[in-house]
Amino acid sequence: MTAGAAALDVDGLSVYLGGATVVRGISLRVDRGATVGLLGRNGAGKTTTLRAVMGLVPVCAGRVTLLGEEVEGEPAHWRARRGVGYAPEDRRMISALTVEDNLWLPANACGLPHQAAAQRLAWIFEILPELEPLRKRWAASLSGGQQKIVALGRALMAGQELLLLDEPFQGLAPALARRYAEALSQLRERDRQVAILISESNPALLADVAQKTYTIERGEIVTAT
Amino acid sequence: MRAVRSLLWLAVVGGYAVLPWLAPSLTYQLTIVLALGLAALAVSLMLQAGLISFGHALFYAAGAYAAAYLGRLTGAHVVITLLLSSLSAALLALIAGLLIVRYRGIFFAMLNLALSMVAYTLLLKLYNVTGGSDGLVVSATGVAGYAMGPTGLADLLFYLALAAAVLAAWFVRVYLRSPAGWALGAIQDREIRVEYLGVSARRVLLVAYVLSGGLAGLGGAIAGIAVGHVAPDSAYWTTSAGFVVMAVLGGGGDVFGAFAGAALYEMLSVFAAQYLSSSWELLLGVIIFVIVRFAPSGLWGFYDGLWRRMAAGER
Amino acid sequence: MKMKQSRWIWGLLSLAFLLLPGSAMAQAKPKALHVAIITFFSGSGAVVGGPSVNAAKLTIDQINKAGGIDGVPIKAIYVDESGGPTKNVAEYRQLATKSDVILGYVSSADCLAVAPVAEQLKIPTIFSDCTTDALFEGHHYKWVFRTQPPASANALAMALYILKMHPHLKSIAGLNQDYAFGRDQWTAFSTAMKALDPGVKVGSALFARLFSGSYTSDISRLQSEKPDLVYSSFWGGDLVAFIQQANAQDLFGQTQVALSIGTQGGLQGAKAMPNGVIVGSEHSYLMHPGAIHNRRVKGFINAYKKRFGQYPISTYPYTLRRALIALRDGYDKAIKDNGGKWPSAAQFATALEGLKVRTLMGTMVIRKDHQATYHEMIGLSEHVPQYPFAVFNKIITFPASMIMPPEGTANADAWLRSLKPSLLAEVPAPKVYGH
Amino acid sequence: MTAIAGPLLSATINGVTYGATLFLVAVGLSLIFGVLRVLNVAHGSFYALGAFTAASAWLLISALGWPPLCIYPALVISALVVGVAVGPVVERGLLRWTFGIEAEAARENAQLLATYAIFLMLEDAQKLIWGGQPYYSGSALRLLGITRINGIPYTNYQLLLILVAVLVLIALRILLRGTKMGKFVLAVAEDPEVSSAMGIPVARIYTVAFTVGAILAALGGALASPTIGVNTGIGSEMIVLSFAVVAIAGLGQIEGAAVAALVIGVGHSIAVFFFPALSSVIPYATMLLVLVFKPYGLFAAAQVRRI
Repeated sequence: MTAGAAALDVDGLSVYLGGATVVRGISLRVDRGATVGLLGRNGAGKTTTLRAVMGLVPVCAGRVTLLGEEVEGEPAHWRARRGVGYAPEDRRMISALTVEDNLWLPANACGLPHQAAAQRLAWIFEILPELEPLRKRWAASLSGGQQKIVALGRALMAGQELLLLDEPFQGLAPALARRYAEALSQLRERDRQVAILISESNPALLADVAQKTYTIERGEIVTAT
Repeated sequence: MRAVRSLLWLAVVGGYAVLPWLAPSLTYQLTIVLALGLAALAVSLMLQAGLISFGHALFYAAGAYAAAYLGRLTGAHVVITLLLSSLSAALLALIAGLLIVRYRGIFFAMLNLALSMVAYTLLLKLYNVTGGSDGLVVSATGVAGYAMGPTGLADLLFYLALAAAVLAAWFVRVYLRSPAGWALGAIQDREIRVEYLGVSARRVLLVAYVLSGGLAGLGGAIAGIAVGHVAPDSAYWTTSAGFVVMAVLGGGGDVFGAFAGAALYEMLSVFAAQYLSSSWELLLGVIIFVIVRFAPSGLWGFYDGLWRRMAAGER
Repeated sequence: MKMKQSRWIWGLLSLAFLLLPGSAMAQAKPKALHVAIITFFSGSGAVVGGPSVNAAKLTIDQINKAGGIDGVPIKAIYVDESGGPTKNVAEYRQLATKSDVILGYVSSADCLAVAPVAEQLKIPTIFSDCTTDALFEGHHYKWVFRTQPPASANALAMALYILKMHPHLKSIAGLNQDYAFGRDQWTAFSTAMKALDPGVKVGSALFARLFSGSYTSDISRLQSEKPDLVYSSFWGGDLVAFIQQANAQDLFGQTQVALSIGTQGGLQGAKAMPNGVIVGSEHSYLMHPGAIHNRRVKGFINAYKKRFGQYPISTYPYTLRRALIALRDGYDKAIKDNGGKWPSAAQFATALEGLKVRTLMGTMVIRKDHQATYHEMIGLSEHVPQYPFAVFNKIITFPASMIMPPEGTANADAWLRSLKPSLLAEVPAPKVYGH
Repeated sequence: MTAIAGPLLSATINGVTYGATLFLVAVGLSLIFGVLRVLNVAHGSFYALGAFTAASAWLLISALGWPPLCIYPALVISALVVGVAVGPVVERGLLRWTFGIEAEAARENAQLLATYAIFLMLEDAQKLIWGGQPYYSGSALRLLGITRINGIPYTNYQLLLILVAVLVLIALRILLRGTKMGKFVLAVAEDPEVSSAMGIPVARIYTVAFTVGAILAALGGALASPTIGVNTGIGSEMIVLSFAVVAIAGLGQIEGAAVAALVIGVGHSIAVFFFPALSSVIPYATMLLVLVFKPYGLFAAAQVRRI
């Protein structure tokens, strides 16, 4: 890890998927402690960008640098162990496990010592107090909104350096969306080091949380503000 | 270029037709290759829709057993026996197909497997009807009212098989270029779009399945008469897997691929049996693996690619 | 072992052969007599293949060393029988292009399938081991011969022995292999039992899949029925597996077991065999301790043991040897009939009809219907200190005239049904040997 | 005991012992499918390799003059050796490339063919290593003696097989739900992508699951070896039987596989007792019926996969 480097630096990233180039020469930067928005319509390439950063889709050109380290070809689990947390848009709980097991998975998988993981979990419960009563429930039995919160908590478990949140507000009732945004700002207050990259299709929702916003259209960055 | 290719096919068929003259003792082997080729063609027809059948030996066996019963009951003309056997297999495919065309992917593969294994165990167990594991003798049948000698019958069968193979290949080619054939190919990855066009995917599949069953049955009947015997092994799952392998070896791209695959498979088994004694399956396994891994379009893909390159070079 | 040659090369060779004018016509003395020998080398039947091939090699070497057949040596190739009847028919067609005589076949299913093809291709074919009665029933083959007695003879001998030793037997049940041989054996045996003692109750008849190797369910099924006697015609690896599993499940302790060809499990079968099992066979050293005093048998056994390091204890070495001796004697006779000239295949086939063959332990006659006659022996298994496997005692030798279905029998079962209990009176007393 | 109840009890006991072996093999197949989503046609070969290795172990023990009771640990060791030697090689060396194929149909077809190719290779490998001769290690069946139930003797060895199958079932459940590794396996089975994003090394989990599946198949073969003639060809028989079990249970089901194995085992055995002619049709006919009415199996919801 290079001191002073950005949490995430994407340079000329292109992704070719299912016979088409989905992302074309994207460059973006997320500094430590910054919250950056990636704004675009459905199908613009937001999700693919986030997945490429996570290492879930193959990159055909360009560079991804995490915490000053170039990560070309490293698998997703390697990136997770470097402190990247990912909350996919469609939540993707492990339905065969309880909420608590879902939250523990990244900690165990990334080799966090038990003590540290327990502390981290307690910390997550402080930010997301609504999770605590759900710990023993089966993940599959939760509502979609609850699952979204669990997904954020799960991303926080591994994501001590960088959080990749894919359309976190998508499909949330307004009250729950407000609560989610509130949780994010709480997180900001308590941890000034963690970087966040949020994708979103509604500019109004991003305005409150992101200091910087890239707009993506048909796989290309068109504006950066 | 097209004309050259057509001429080449004519030469291939013509060359195959004179092989028994050059080497009479090969007649039997050459007939078997055609029979296997028909079964492989049947399997590759389903592969067009992206469906692997691990149970087509059912129809192959149905054709062979039908030939055995027909020979027993009536001593029918060999041409009639072949036609009726193929029809019986197609009828069986119709009945089975009504059920099977609802399934895709591994479920299609497994349901076919289950059906053929039920048939296999029944053939094995209904000793009084099917002869159990002993199987049945498929008796040679006379031609045009008078009985023929054994070599005459073998030659006749070879030319009948060749005619059947050419006809079947031509028919399948025409079918695949018809709207029904296009819809079959489209089922593989755009099934919903097929349905949007107002075409019932299940009906398209059912037609293909019945055609496929009939082809496999025809192959089975030819093999049954050529060998003179049929046993439950012909319905066992490894027989089905052999057809799949032939289809894949040949490449599903065109009808001739199936016959090329069958010829290669049979040649491999003969040569490997000579040089590798008991390890020909090992060789076959390695070859299948290499083809699936590195040349998924099979022999046909290789051949077609060659032509394409030549055509490109001409321009 | 070079078992197969390229069929393609053979195709070209036979083409060349056809182009040589007249070469196929004259019966010039060949350089060698090509014999294809078919038996099981792999799979569950492999228990029989090893000893068979050993005996064939030994016998052929002996014949060739003694000058061959009129100076022509026998050249054998050995082919694996496993793979089922369809595969064997296909293989037969290939062998027919390069063999003068085809010999062997253990499975009845294979014999039934191969016989019509042999007629079609006109190749003299001698079946050395299969026993199904159906082979010759309603068929008049010109090219097909069998040097092994049919299933009905073995079944009748077994029924006679059982009723002689257990006159108060009440019920029987059977476990047999589910194919021509197993079915034939059970039908013949149960028919003979009913004919000879109408009071015997015939219980369930189980048929297990050939070469399935696992019979624990079937054994329990038999045990729950508790018949006085369990009959089985298992052979080869199936027999070994059955003996081991029946042993473990204490079937032998619970009921009398009769194994119609119980010597055919080879060494492993004989080692696992408990005492007191009724076992049938036509002959073998194991079966007949008295035979060791026969000079010819002793010579064969010693030569075999010296060369292969084990006793020829199953039937197969003897049956294959018998077929090869019939082949030699048949050629000798055909040459004589042909005025000293080498015979055609048809002349050889004709010579086999009515041929008398002196075997290691008696005379075999090939009848006009191509079926050979031979005696059967039944005894009880017994472990003795001299050998690490079971040998036999209380042996009854049934002469061929007593147990063979008469020539031209169209239906062996009808013939068995026509037998009368009075036949039992003719059965000789068992011979007891002190070891 | 009435005339029916006695044989029925007997058939059930036999059926359960038969089902126990079937379960061991099928649950391995189910585990592999559940985690890797590969229908492993070569699974029957692992069973056969386990059986051959165990038969060789018996020969070795006899040759060395070791006490015969050594055979029981040797059976388990044989299974471990086979699974650990073959599983990772097959998964890493021969199957891994297929996971990169994107289109589902093309991937499934490539996997069916690749595993069939592996099946062919392993079949001949058996012949090359062990020859065509069958092996009989039936003595292990006798060493533990017999128990009479309702007057009919059963070998204690076969009753022990039931216990082993139950233990394996319980162990699998505990390992999967109670250990970190087990939870990783559950997560990968359900969603390999999200699992890797959480830091789970999916490729390694694949290898682990495949190896455990192979060990289970080999264990089935090793434990069955004393009760059968170990022969080339037992693998091709077993693979279709275990297909039948997992198809009935639903692909990827573990407890379901136990129930399905019992159904097939007892069904087969009852048929032996009451309709012997139909005994071998039972597994496939049941599979056919279940697939027709519940294509995803008795215990699987249409799309949700669990183990």
